[in-house]
Amino acid sequence: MDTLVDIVLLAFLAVSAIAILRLRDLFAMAMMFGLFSLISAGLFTTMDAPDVAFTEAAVGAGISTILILATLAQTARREQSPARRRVLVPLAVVWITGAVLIYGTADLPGVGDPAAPAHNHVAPHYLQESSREIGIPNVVASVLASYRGFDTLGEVVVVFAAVVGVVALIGLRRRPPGVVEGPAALSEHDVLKVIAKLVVPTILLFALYVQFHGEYSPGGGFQAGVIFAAAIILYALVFGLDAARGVIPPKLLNVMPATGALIYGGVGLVTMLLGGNYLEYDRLAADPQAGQHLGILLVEIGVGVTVSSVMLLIYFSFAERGRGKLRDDGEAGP
Amino acid sequence: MIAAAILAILVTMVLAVIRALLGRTVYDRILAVNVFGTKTVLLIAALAFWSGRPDILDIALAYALINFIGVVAVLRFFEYGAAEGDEVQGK
Amino acid sequence: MSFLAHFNYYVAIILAMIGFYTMISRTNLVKKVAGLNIFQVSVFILFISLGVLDGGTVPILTETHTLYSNPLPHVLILTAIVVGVATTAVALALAVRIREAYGTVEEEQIQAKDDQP
Amino acid sequence: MSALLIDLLSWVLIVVGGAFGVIGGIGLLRLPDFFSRIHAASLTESMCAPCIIAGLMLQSGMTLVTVKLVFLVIFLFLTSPTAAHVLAKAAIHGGLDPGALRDADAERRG
Repeated sequence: MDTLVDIVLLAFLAVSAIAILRLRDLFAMAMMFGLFSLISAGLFTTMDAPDVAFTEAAVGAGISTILILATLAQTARREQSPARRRVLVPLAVVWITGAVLIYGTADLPGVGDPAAPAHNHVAPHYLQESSREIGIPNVVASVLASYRGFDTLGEVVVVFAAVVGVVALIGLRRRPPGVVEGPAALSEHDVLKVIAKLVVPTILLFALYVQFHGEYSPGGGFQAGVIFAAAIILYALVFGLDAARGVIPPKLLNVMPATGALIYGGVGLVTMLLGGNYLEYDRLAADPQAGQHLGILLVEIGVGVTVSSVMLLIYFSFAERGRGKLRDDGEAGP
Repeated sequence: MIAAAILAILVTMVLAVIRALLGRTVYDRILAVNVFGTKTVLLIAALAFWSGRPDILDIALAYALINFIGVVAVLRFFEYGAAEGDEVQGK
Repeated sequence: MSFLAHFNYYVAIILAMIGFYTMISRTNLVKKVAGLNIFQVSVFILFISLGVLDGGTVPILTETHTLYSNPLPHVLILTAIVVGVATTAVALALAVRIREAYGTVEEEQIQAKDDQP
Repeated sequence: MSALLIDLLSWVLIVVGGAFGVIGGIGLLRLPDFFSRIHAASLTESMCAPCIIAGLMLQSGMTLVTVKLVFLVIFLFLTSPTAAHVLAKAAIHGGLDPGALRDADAERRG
């Protein structure tokens, strides 16, 4: 049954990827893109990777699709046919590259082969020693936050750098006073408003559960941060940008990405001051396992703060820019 | 027996994907993607029981949330009467 | 048997090539970003496939299971997804700026405007 | 005895839910215009999901899993009809005519 689900989902993926390639209506393409992400997240679930599926569902199907839609609202809704069609050269390049890669798979071990090199180096150590050294059941969380903690710090800094890039490019412009918000498309959907009021707090609560239960079930700072941001984005979609920006004071939101990264890095410095190595959580408490718990908790909070505020800042930048469009030329944009 | 449920869900997903590809109007596509999303939620719930690891039910919950937000986002940015070309009139 | 054992790799490569083709043959910048994302997902699938273990289960330790899939690719891909969306956001922000500066996001028209003295 | 009964009931619910799902899918694919499709999709949808999830609940008994399933079904029950409602409203605003099919039918019959 697992194989069947696997094959059907992979076939769906290929079909929707071809649809993304062929659709000229970019709104339809964005929808197929959301579908593509949903399917791939389902695939990760069948391949025993719930943490990855969680992240892909929240990030790929949620945030990426919303960002593509927001961009389309500010650029063009249809793809134009180019004057001369480039087909032959790209096709040749793609077929040759694909053939070489397929040839390369001949040497790869089969999927699920226990003798594969990937299963015989560090992975057994993580799986066997994690419960003794770290003391939490979710091995993905223990590898993420403890064994490879320094690597994850790097990822958090990359996410921080990305938001600096986005804000530098399309920044948070101050709106001139007296400009009112453009017509909100969803303002007359009363049913949606009521349901959104019920749903948004539930999502926020769920985000907290994901954040703090990540040691025992799929979840953690990355997923929780994205879900938290998604709840506020839903609020912004239904009640307008100004209402959503009132939820978190802009000054606080602007310092949150850096704060999260600093919490993460600060934990490392504290462990050094306590006489250990960088991010060696054992030193944080008398009992090494308690120290690991505390360290992972703090680090995941740092990740959650950074990721949620970064996603929100990116969305607000796009939406604010789109509103500027509406005022300038009244043409595109919500 | 859960296998039967998984099969039924997969069949429904195939039908929804075909509708999403055929489209006609943008709204048909949104509808098909929405149906596909709820079916994925059910598929994950069923798979959780099939594999005996109910931990992964959390993912089904996250899915349901994101699916809803996705539909609202599409409508928000699509606005009213904004379709160009043949997409809306096609019947 | 060998075909089924390698099936995931083949689909990952097909997806990568569809994404690659979208990037080099289409001129619309937003579509190129979508192609880049397809390519990215194909790499994710390849990595997660490498972590699957026959008879293994979700890498959350319990008393009833002894075989677990490899957690390392999960960690790498989990962070890669979040970094991926951050870079996608930068690319889309660039597209928005290009549209403001050139009035279009089609590569050919941008080139044509650049070529004008 | 009661264990067998609960098992039986759960299977019946799951099969009925699956059947509703497939019927909704066929309707989504085969019906002639958007408003009849949304009817098929959302009506059967709100039968399919609760049936299957109720079946799974009976399988899991009184555990944390059931609590999660309850949340799931409440959430789906709130959002799924809302999405359908918003979609239909947006389609009407977007210029789709709910009566188009009936008018065409009347015209054909003369």
